[in-house]
Amino acid sequence: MVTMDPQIWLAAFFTIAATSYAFRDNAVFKFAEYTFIGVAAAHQIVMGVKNIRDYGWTKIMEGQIIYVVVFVLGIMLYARFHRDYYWMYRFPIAFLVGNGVGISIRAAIHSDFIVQVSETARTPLIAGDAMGTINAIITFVGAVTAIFHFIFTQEKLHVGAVGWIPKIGRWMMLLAFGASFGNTVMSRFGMYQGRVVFLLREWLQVI
Amino acid sequence: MSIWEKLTSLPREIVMTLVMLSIIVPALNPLGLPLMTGQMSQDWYDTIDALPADSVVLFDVGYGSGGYPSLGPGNIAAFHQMFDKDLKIVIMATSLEGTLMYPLVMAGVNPEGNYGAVYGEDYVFIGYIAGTQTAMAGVLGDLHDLVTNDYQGNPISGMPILDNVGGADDIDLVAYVTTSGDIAEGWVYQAYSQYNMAVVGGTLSMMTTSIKPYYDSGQLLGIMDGIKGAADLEFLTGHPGDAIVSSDILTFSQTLVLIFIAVGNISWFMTRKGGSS
Amino acid sequence: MLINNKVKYFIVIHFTYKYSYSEGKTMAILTEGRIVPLVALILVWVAVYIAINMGKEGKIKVRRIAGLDAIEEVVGRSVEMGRPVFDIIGMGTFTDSYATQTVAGLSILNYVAGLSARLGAELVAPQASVDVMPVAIELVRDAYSVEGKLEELNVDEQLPYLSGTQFAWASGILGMAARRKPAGNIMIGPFWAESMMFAETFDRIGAMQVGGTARTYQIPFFAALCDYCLIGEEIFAAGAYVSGDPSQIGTIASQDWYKLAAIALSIVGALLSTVGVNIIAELLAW
Amino acid sequence: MDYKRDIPLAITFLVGVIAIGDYYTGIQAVTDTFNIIKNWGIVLQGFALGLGAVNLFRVHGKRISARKEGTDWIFSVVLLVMLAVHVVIGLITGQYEQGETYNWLYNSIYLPISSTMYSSLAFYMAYGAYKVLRARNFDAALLFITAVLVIIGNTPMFPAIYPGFFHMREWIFGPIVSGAYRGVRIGIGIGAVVLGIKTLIGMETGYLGRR
Repeated sequence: MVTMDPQIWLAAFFTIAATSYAFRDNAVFKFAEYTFIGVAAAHQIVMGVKNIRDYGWTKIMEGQIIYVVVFVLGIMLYARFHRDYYWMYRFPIAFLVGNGVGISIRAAIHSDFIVQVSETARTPLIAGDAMGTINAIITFVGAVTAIFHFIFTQEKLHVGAVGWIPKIGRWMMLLAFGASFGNTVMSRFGMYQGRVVFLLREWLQVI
Repeated sequence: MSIWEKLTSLPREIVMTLVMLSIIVPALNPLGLPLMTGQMSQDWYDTIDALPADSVVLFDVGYGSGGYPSLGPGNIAAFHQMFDKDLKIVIMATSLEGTLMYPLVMAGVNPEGNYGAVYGEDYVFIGYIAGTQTAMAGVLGDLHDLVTNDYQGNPISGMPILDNVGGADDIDLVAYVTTSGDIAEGWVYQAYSQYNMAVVGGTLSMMTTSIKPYYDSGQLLGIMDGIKGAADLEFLTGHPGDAIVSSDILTFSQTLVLIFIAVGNISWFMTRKGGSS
Repeated sequence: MLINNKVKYFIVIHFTYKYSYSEGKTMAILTEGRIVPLVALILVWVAVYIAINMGKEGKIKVRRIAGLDAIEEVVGRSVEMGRPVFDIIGMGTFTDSYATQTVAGLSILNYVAGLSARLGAELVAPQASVDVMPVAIELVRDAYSVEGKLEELNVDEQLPYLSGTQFAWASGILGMAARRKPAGNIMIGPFWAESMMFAETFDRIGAMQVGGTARTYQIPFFAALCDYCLIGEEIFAAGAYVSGDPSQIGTIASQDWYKLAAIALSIVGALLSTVGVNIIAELLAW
Repeated sequence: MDYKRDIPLAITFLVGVIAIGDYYTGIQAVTDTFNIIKNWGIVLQGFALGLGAVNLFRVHGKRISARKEGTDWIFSVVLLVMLAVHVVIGLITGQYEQGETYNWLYNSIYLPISSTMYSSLAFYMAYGAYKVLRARNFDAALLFITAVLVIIGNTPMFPAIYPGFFHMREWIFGPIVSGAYRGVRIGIGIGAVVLGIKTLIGMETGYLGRR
C-alpha cells in the first residue's frame, strides 16, 4: 500500500524531480534545483548562527570580552558587498586564509611529501616471493615515473632514452585512473539504489 | 542503417530505462549472493577490534544527505562494532549536515536498546564545528577550551565520558566517514601528522584511489570503500543492513553497465571497420 | 596477512607512544621528528624566491606540452569547417581551493582567443562565475586587440553568462553545443560531475576535444573521450607556458626541484633498502 | 604604504607563521597564541557561512527585478522563498537544526533532493560507460582494461562465480593504484605547499579580491 505520510510524499516528489534531469532538462527539475540551492544556503546560515552562538557568544557571556573583536571581524566580512568599504573584508579573510594555509601546509609537507617519499624509499624492491617482488617493483616504477611525468622545466629529461620514463608514468596513471573510473561507477549506483529503495520501501511500500 | 550503427548510438531514453529496471528488479527480488571482504575494510575492522574496552574513539560524521545512501550504512555498521566492544565514542561533525545525519544513524544503531549504552557516559555528540581542519585541530588540541555544549545545547561539563578526554592524548583512535576530500586529507594532517594518532577513514568509492597512498604508508589503518566497504563491515560485524541489500542491486546494474560497454565497443569497432576502409 | 600485521604493529606503536611519550615529547625548541619537514618547508620558501627570480631573468624554460599543439589544430580545424570553437574554463572561482586551476584555464583562454583572432575562428567561451567573468572578458579582449581584430569580437554573444549552479550551467552548455555544433572544444580548468556530460556531448556532435583538469576524479572522462588530455598538473605548466608569467613559471620550477629530490631519494632509498640499508627513511624520520 | 592591502597581507603572514610555529616548536607562548587563533577561526568561519546567501540574494534579486530570460525569474523567487522560510524556521525556535519543524522540512525537501541530485549521475555513468569507455586509442585502451576489471570485481555475482575476479580487483588496487597515486599525491602535496608559502609571503593575493 502507498503511504499516507505527507512527508514521504514530499520526499518522493523531490526524489523523482531530481532524477528527471537524467532523462531531460525540465521545469520540475529546475524547481527542485533552485529549491536545493535556496535551502542549502539557508542551512548554512542556520548552522553559522548556531556556531557563532556556541563558540563565540558563550565565550563573551563567560566574560571573555576579547571575543567582541571576533564579532567585529565577522561583520567586516560582509563589507565585501559594499562598493566603497570593500577593502574591510580583507582583514578577516586574511586571518582565515593565514590560519587555513598555515594549518594545512605545516602537516601537508609531512603527510603528502616526506611520508610518501619515505615509504617509497624504505620498501625493498625484492620481497620474499616472486609476486611480492613484482608488486614492489610495479609500485616503485609507478610512483617514480608518475612524478617524473610532472617535471616540466627540465627539457632534457623528456627527450631521447629517458623520454620513455614520463611515457611509462602516463600509462601507469591511466591504468590507475581506469580503476578510479570503475569504482566511480559503483559509487554512483551505490548512491542511487538508496533512493530507489526509499521509493519502493517507504513510499510505495512494496518491499 | 546497419544493426551495428543502431547499436553504437542507442537513444539515451532506452539506456536510462534499462538502468532504472536494473535497480528496481533486484530490489523487489533479492538474490542474496555471497560477498568477499576487501582487505581495506578488513583492516578497518581489525583496527577497531584490537582496541581494548573503554578506549576512546573520536568519530567524525563528515558527510551530508548527498553521501548518506552510500556512507550511512557503513557508519551504522561501524557504530555497531564500537558499541559492541564497549568503546567510548566522542562524535563530532565537520560537515554542515552532520548533525542531521546523526539522528538517522542513531535510529539504525539504537545504542540504548541494543547495547545498554548511556548518552553522556558511553557516547556523546558535540555537534557541528565550522572550519574543517581548524575544527579538527581545535578538538584534538584542547577540547574543553573549545566545546562547552553538546549538539542540543546541554553543557558537557559533568558528562563522565568527557571528564578524562581533554584532547589528542586521551583519544585512542580517530575514525571518520566523509564525502569531502578536504576532510579525508585533513584528519591525516591533523591527527596523524600532528599527533601520530591511529586513524581510519571511510569515503565514497570514487575517492578511494586518491586516499589509498595514506593507507599504503600506514597513515590510515583502514579504509571503508563506500557502499562496498559498508557491506563488508555489515558482514564482519554481523549486522546486515542496507549495504548488503544493495549488493544484489549492484550485481544487476553493474552487469548491465558491462553489457553496455561490450555493446558500445563491439558496435563501434564494427562500424569503424565497415566505414573507414 | 602482511597488512594485518601492519595494523597490529601500529596499534602497538600507538599505545607505546601514548603512554611513554606523553610526558616529554617535545625538546626545548624544536619538536622531535619534525626537523626534516621544517627544513623542507623553509627550503620551499627559498626555492620559490630563487625560481621566480630565475624566471624573471628568463633562465627557466617550461617544456611545450603536447596538448598545446593539439589546441592549434582544434582552432585550425574550426576555421576550415567554418564552425565555432568552444573554450570552457569550468565553474571555479578565485576564492575556492581550485583557483589555480581557474587561472590556468584563463591563461589557455587567452591563448585560444589569440589563435582564434589570428586564424579567424569564432570563439565561444560560456561563463559560470561572476568573479571570473570580467577577467575572462578582459583577457579575450586583450588577445583580440593584440591581433588587431577587436571589431570582430562580440562579447555578449561569445562570452555569455550561463549560470553559477551546476546543473543549470551544464544544461546551458549542452544546449549551446547542440545548436552551434562546434568543430572543436577546449576544456581546461576545474571540472566536477559535468565533465562527462560535456565530453560525451561534444564527442557526439563530432567536435575535436582537448580536455584537462587537476581534479583527479574527472580525469578518466577526459582521458577516454578527448582527442588530447592534459593530466593533473600539466594544465598549470601549459598555462604558465602560454602566459610567460615569471611568477607562474617560477612556481613550476620550484616544484620541479622538489620532485627531482623525491625521485632521487626514492631511487637511492629503494636500492639501499633492497640491500638492507634503511638510511634514507631513517633520515626522513628526523 | 597601502594599508588596505599591506595590513591584510601582514595578518596572513603572521597568523600562518604562528600556525607553523605551533607545529614545529615547543614554545608554550606560540601554542597558547595559536589556540586563541584556532578558536577565533572557528567563530569567523561561522560568520563566513552567511556570505553565500547574501550573494544569492544579490544575484537572484537582480534577476527578479529585471524579469527577462523568459520565466526563469520565477525559479529565482522559489529559491529566495525557500531560503527565507528555512532561515526563519531554523532561527525562530532557538533550537536551530534540531527543531522539530526544521527537521521535518529537511527530511522531506533537502535530503531527498540532495541525495538524488548527485546519485542520479548513475544514469550518466551508465550512458557514459556505454559511449565513453571505448578502446579507441592506446590511452583509452589502458583506462578501459582496468575500468572493466574493477567493475567486474565490484559486481558481487562475478566473484561468486570465480573468486579470482575479486582478487584481480584487489590486486589492481594494490601496486597499480598505489604506485601511480603515490606519485600523484606527492605532486599535489608539493604543489599545495608551494602555493601556501606563496600566499603567506604575499606573492599570491587572489583572495584579497579586486584592487
